[in-house]
Amino acid sequence: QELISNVPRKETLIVENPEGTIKNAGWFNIWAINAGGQSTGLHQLAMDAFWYIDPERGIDGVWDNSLASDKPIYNKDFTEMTVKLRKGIFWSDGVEFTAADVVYTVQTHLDTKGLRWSAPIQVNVASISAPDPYTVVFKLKKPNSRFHALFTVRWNAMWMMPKHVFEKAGDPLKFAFNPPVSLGAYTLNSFDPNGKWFIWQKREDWKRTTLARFGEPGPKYVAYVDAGPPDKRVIAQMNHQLDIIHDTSPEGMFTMAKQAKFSHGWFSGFPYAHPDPTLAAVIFNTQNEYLKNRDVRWALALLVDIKAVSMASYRGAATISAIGVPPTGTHPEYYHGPIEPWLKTFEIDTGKRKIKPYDPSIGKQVTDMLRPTLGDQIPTKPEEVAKAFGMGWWKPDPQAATELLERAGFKKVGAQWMTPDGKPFSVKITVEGESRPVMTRAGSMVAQQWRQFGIDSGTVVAQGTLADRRAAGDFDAIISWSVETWGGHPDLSYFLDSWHSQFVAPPGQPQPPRNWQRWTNPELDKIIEQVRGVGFDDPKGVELGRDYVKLAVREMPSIPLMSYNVFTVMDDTYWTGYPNAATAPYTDPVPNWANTKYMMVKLKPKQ
Amino acid sequence: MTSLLELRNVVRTYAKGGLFGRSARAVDDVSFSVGGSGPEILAIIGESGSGKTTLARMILGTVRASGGSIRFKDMDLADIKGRGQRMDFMRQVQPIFQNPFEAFNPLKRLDRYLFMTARHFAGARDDTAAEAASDAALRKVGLSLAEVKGRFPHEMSGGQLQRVAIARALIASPLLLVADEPVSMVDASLRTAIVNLFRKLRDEMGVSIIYITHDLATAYSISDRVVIMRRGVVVEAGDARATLDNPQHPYSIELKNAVLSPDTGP
Amino acid sequence: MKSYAAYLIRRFGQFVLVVFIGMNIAYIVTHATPIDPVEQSIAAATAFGSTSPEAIGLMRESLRELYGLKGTAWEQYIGFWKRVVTLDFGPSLSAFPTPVSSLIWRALPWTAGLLLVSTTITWVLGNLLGGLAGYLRDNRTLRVTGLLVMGFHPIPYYIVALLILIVFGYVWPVLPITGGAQMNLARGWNLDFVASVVKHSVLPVLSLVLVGLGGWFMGMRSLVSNIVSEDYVVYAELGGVPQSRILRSYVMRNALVPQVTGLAMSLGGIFNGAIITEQVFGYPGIGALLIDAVHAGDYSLVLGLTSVSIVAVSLSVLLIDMLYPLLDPRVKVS
Amino acid sequence: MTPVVAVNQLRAYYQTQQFGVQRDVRAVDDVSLQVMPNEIYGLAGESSCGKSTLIKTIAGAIRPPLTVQGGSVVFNFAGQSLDLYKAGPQALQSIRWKHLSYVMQGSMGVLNPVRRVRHSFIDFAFRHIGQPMPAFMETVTQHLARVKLGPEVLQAFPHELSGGMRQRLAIALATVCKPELIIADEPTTALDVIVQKSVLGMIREVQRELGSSLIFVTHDMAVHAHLCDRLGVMYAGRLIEEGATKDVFSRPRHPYTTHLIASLPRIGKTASIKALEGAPPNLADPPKGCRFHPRCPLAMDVCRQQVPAFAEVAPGHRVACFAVNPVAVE
Amino acid sequence: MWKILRDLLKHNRGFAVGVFLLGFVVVIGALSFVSPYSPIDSYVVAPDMPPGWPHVLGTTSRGQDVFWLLTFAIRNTLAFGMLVAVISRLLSLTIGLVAGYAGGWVDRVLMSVNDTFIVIPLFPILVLFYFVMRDKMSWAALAGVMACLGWAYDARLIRAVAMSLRTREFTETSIFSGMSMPQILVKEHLPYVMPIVFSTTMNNINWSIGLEVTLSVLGFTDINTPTIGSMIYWANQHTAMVAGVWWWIAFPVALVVMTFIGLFLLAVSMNEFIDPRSRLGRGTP
Ligand SMILES: Nc1ncnc2c1ncn2[C@@H]1O[C@H](COP(=O)(O)OP(=O)(O)OP(=O)(O)O)[C@@H](O)[C@H]1O
Ligand SMILES: Nc1ncnc2c1ncn2[C@@H]1O[C@H](COP(=O)(O)OP(=O)(O)OP(=O)(O)O)[C@@H](O)[C@H]1O
Ligand SMILES: [Mg+2]
Ligand SMILES: [Mg+2]
Repeated sequence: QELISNVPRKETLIVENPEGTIKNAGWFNIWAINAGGQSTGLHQLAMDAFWYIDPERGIDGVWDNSLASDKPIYNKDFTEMTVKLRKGIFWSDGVEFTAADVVYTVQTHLDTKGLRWSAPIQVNVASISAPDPYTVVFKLKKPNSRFHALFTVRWNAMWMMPKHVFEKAGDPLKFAFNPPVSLGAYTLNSFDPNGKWFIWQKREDWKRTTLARFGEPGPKYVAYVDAGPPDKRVIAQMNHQLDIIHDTSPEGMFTMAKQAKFSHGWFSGFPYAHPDPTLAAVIFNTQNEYLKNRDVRWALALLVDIKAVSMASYRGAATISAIGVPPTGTHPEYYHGPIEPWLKTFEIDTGKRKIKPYDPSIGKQVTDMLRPTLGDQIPTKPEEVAKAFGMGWWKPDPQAATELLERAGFKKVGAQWMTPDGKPFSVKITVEGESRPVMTRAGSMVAQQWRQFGIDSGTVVAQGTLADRRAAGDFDAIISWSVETWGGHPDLSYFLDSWHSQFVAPPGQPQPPRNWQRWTNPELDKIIEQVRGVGFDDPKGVELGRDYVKLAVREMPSIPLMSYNVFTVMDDTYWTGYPNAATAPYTDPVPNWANTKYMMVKLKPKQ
Repeated sequence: MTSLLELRNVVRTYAKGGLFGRSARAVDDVSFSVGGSGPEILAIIGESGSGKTTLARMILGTVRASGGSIRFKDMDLADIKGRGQRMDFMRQVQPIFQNPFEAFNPLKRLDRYLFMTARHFAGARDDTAAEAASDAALRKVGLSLAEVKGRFPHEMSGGQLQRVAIARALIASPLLLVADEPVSMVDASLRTAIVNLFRKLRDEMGVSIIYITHDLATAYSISDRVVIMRRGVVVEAGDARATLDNPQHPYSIELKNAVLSPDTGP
Repeated sequence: MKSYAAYLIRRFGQFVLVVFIGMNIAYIVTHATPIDPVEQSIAAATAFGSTSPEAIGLMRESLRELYGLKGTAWEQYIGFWKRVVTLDFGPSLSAFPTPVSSLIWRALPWTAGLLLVSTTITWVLGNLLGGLAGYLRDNRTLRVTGLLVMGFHPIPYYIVALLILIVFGYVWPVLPITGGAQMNLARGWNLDFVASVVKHSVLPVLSLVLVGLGGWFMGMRSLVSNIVSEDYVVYAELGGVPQSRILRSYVMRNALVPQVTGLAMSLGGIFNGAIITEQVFGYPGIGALLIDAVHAGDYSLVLGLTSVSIVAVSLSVLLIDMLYPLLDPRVKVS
Repeated sequence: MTPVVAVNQLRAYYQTQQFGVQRDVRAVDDVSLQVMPNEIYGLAGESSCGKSTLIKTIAGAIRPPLTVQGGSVVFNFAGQSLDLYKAGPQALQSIRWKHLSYVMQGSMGVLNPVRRVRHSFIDFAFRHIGQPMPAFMETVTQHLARVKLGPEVLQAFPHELSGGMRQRLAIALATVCKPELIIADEPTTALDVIVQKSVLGMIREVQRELGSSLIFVTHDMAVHAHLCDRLGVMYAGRLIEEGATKDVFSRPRHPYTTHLIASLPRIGKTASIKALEGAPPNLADPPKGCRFHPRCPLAMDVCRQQVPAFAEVAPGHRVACFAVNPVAVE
Repeated sequence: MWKILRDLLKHNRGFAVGVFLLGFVVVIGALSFVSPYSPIDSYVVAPDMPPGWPHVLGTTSRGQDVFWLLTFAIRNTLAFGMLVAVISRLLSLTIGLVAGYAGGWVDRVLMSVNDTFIVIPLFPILVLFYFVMRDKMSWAALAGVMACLGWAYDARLIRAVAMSLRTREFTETSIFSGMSMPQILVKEHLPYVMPIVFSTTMNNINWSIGLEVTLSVLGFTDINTPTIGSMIYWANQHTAMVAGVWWWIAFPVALVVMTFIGLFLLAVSMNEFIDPRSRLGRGTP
């Protein structure tokens, strides 16, 4: 019996939806917050936005003008943004997409509270107008050189609403949008009312969508399914019932690499995983009495043996980073490489002496450690090592850590470090548990290293409550990512803007996302304010970004560990042409990204 | 001298369920007294379900009377409050139950009950005292501690058990024994022994006994007075010999006629 | 008959009381959680995006209003009961504005079907085997069966489920290992769909039965070994009543009385869902809904699920109490 | 004439083993007796002398810890003889209820509590009567009428019936197949005198009507006097006297029987009756010689050493006492 | 007491096997006190080694020695099960016996509470407790919560027995022997409910271990404390089943099964000891 009824397996791509079961499956109104699923194919296959920035190289460069025919056009002081629209793009019900849809979308968000993008639109937009059917003009309330980011897909962005559908629907908050009218190359075929699967079908008129510029999408059908617990995902793919596993454990990946000859990851060999443009880090709560002190933070950083963390979390398949930028996409070219000379000379004063903590060879050391068991799979060329495993990191230096802690007034009594006021020094690391297994493992290892040094440490599993606790600052340290970037584009404002001290909440109050370290620094504020004044593509932005990196190194508000590596596993049995690091880095394979749509045109059925 | 025990218009109703509280009278307006002129044996005779057990339980204070009063030594049983008073009452009034197999916990050794009674009611302070008291009481019923100690109820026959039960009650040296069909599970020779025992208890130890039975013959032989019940009501009462020799009420007559005599052949 | 009516009224009063207390406990506990559904929504909505902190403040404000979390605790409590008496649990917070009740009704048939079938099979089989094993103590086959049943019982359910999945899904892939029915099959009372549902339920049911059997088995066996020494059983044996009849009508029939109560309770427990089964076999149902609701801080949904469960269990206990006099003629209603 | 049942030198002990320590309770020790067709044989004796045990052994109701140590029980049903402890379970199964039925002591609890009385009759008797169901039910109903029970009791649950009714039901159940031998263990003890009288009358009537034999156990001598043709008296696991009921009552020979008869209470008798001194022996460790000797007013030296033979001292009258018949068991 | 144990050991095969199994498990648990490794540290040995020497039961993918980890895990799990069982037994015994003996309004009040607990769905409440208590949800706290949720059904069973015991004549005998209510409940009625207590204890331990594993698998327990559940949790995190690291799961599971069977055999043979009627049945051919 076929896996899917009435749909030939050969014409179908089966993809894991990491959201699992969608409890409200019949809800496709993506503009209402959290009402239904998103990675069900809805935002990958049915939605479209002005622009896409690819976390990898892109099919035709990193920047893609999707619904817009050109890049955003700002006026001089960044208070007005004009967008030119592509012509000949149609909704799946045959209505043409025009500026009216854009105006409707933005106006609805302006008029309605509680839609997903209502708040940012209301904060920024004074008015919107369409001088002609293919042009829209946004008037902003205040200067914003990054306003287009709202419409630029990194993982998602503000999607366009079909005016002709929503107009008639009444309250946009209560409208299910079922079946969805699609602007992408696929349209909904069927879905499970219990939210286990969604099947999309290639539009007859796929040529009238933005994707047609790159050719015809390969799969006639795309199914997004709930793939179950990790073991089961592996089994499902070994049975060729799941073409793309969103993420599996490192061990699952290794098993697949060993046993399933049709399965492969982003790298063809070790470390397999795709590094997301997301920086996993030990984020300190800098409002914590003891962690306020930079010396203490640095001491804790110098106790971390990144090799052990890499082994514990990813079994060595991690791409490490010493600085506050993920080592992925184009970032090594813009940041890691250029900054390394500075890192090599960077010194910290322990109070007794000055040390140079950076060790440029750590990436290589990781490969040396892995080579005895993994042999040829492990690259030897320095560029390849850097790309896959990262460059240098901070050398563990317990002696320096001791000196730093002592300078901060801490004392070691017996085997236990005491705070200046005589209490045992305790730093617990909050982790997310099963939802982020790899991060949980990294946290356990860091905690173990601190514990072995005499600090009362351990992990606190906050599965389900992590969002609350992270926002409320209810932690000493937390494994998370307050640094996320475009990946393909060097601009850092994606996360950096929200690190401005104006947004830091007082202790106990919920903190807006990103600056979970609650770190304030006048120098940082100055950098951020400068970034706001320069254009998106202005090379000055990169300069300022490097300033931020150096500042963050000196201050160590969070200990950067590595990129968030995702073990996306792809099965070649039915389809070929998946993106990969070596020959086809055209996009990120991780299938919950909206960018997955680019994969569709590259996928070809296997004969 | 006032009576040891005095029942006046005692009623006990049991709810038969139902929305409007229909109830049945298990004991209906019963009055009599015990021990008005020194220790005596009062026999209560009646068919099954005539309320004898209910009456006994009321006298023992384990079931409350729905109406009327029961006074023991001028104290209304309804006024007994607290463990102290209750213990004091129990020391003076002890029960002997119908079914010897049921009278002891089958999972426990028999001597436990003897020792507990000795400790609580006979002032035994240590094991030796308790054993001595138990042995003395057992000997009164023709047993000895050696035979009982360490044995479980199922290792004994009904007659043995019943004698143990009586011995246990005797340890407390009560003034009043309430014996609910104590010999119905016991063989003839033992029956005689127990009945003789009752007589002895009355005559030598000054114990009054309420003797509930179907057995008119033993009632005749030992009791001083008799109460005949039927469906909760006393149908006839009076001096034992006189009443049983010459019953007046039709039911009493029927009862007497039903008694099998060993002298009439098949 | 009158006494039975009085009993019913009293019993029903108790049912109402129990449900009331139970739902209050559930209300208090759900509302004591530190999870804030608004923060959860914001976190989910901004997890991969970049939203300016100012905008977040605005978002928080409007969500609070939208979810109706504005009133005092007392007002919210009163509001809860007002809705409950109209059998409405309000909109789900994590799937706003879909009503909690429609989420529950969508998942319930699956869980209920799966658990009804597996509980029934487990109960029947467990009692049968347990009864036989208790009655025929020296039978070899039964001893071995008992050992097997008892051996499976303590293995953590997750492991059993996963083993079954590996065996029948990978090593010897004969049965579907995921979902409630074949994907994309039209739902309805047609042979294809029903067959597919049955086929998909085999492994989940098997796992539930394997693990659950031991409990009933043990219970029944010990009940039976007590009953065999009752007078009426001994007497029937002396009376030459055939063994099969004794086993059926004397031993099992008497032992069933308490087992039926157990069955009622476990049937009521259906509304708790089978969380791990659903997780391992990707079976749609209440359990996954519950876990998801808890993670999302959706206390409307959690409360809805908990309330349904409380009512269901109380109701089945009530029912069994009402039917008990039929089952055991000795039971007096008063 | 062949006896319906012949018990020969039967020995049955309760063997208890508690963690390795074994104890034998010799509840039936060397008992021989015979019951003739159409005869009511009464078994008397004080409590715990082993009456029930003997009855169980005859009925084949052996369960641990009770074990049969020796002797035989031979039935003669419809010209066929069957040795209870040599026959296989199959053979036993086939005689039960058809030829041999048993009323247990405490027979109030013998009916399945969760099923209607009707079913018990079907389970026990339907096979043997060999009639189609409606006719069978008719037979049962008629039989119930003999014990003065209406057909409605068939539809009742046991707990809905009074003690007397249940006792009568038990008797009806035991007699419905018209067995040659009915064994009844204290079937009237729990009843009040009025009911007891009617039940006894009924038992007698039914027995006469069916022509069955009956072994009837009770410690109530008055009941024996009313019912039995022949009487056996047991003491401490042994039969000590046996004879026609009238003979035993009018001329008891064994000192124990003598005492028993003399001590029976009677209405109109007020004089204090002397009870037997001493206690019944412990059957786990019975006295040597004659088991009655510690309490016997006539005890002699030989009584302490040797066991008296159970021998005929007059036609149909057997006694085991040296004072009556100085022969010992070799 | 010792003599009884010795006799039970000598004469009751089930008891002996049960004692042996449990003894084995307890010894394994006791070995945790001499473990060369800390159970919360990872990467102390080479990962993924199959059973052999020197790592008898192999090593985990986290670089822990399975044997030594298991010693801690079984110790904590056993302690957990016992704690739940003991607390919940105390609750159910007290409430069941008192309600059954006292009757009247005491009974009604207690049983209303009891019914409520029976009817409250366990799992949602447990999960919610986890969220309320968050990192204060140590295994001891979890045990407390589970004990509070696990007594009600058994209390009902016990009450039913206690109610019938109340009407037995021997209860009356006890009263008239001067025993107080606690004495009667403990000395007279308790032995009757002991078989129930024993069998439910076994069920309860099994139930709590099972639930602990379930919660662990879902990540709702303190995964830093090594228990059988958290071992399976971590194994699961490392897809040990499909990665072929079977020893990480098989040995903990085997130990749970042994514990369970040991408890079962003990419960059965203790039953026989408590009930002298069935004891008498022993030893006859
Ligand atoms: N707890 C009770 N609840 C309801 N009715 C009861 C209760 N106890 C006794 N009765 C009823 O009260 C009546 C008298 O019963 P009681 O036990 O006192 O009779 P009895 O004379 O002792 O009978 P027996 O000779 O059988 O012992 C009976 O009809 C009985 O059904
Ligand atoms: N299950 C048993 N285990 C050990 N001893 C027993 C058992 N049953 C009975 N006995 C003992 O066997 C002896 C005979 O008991 P049996 O029941 O035959 O007496 P009985 O004559 O029927 O007495 P009753 O008139 O009281 O019924 C008694 O001493 C008794 O203690
Ligand atoms: Mg009575
Ligand atoms: Mg007997």
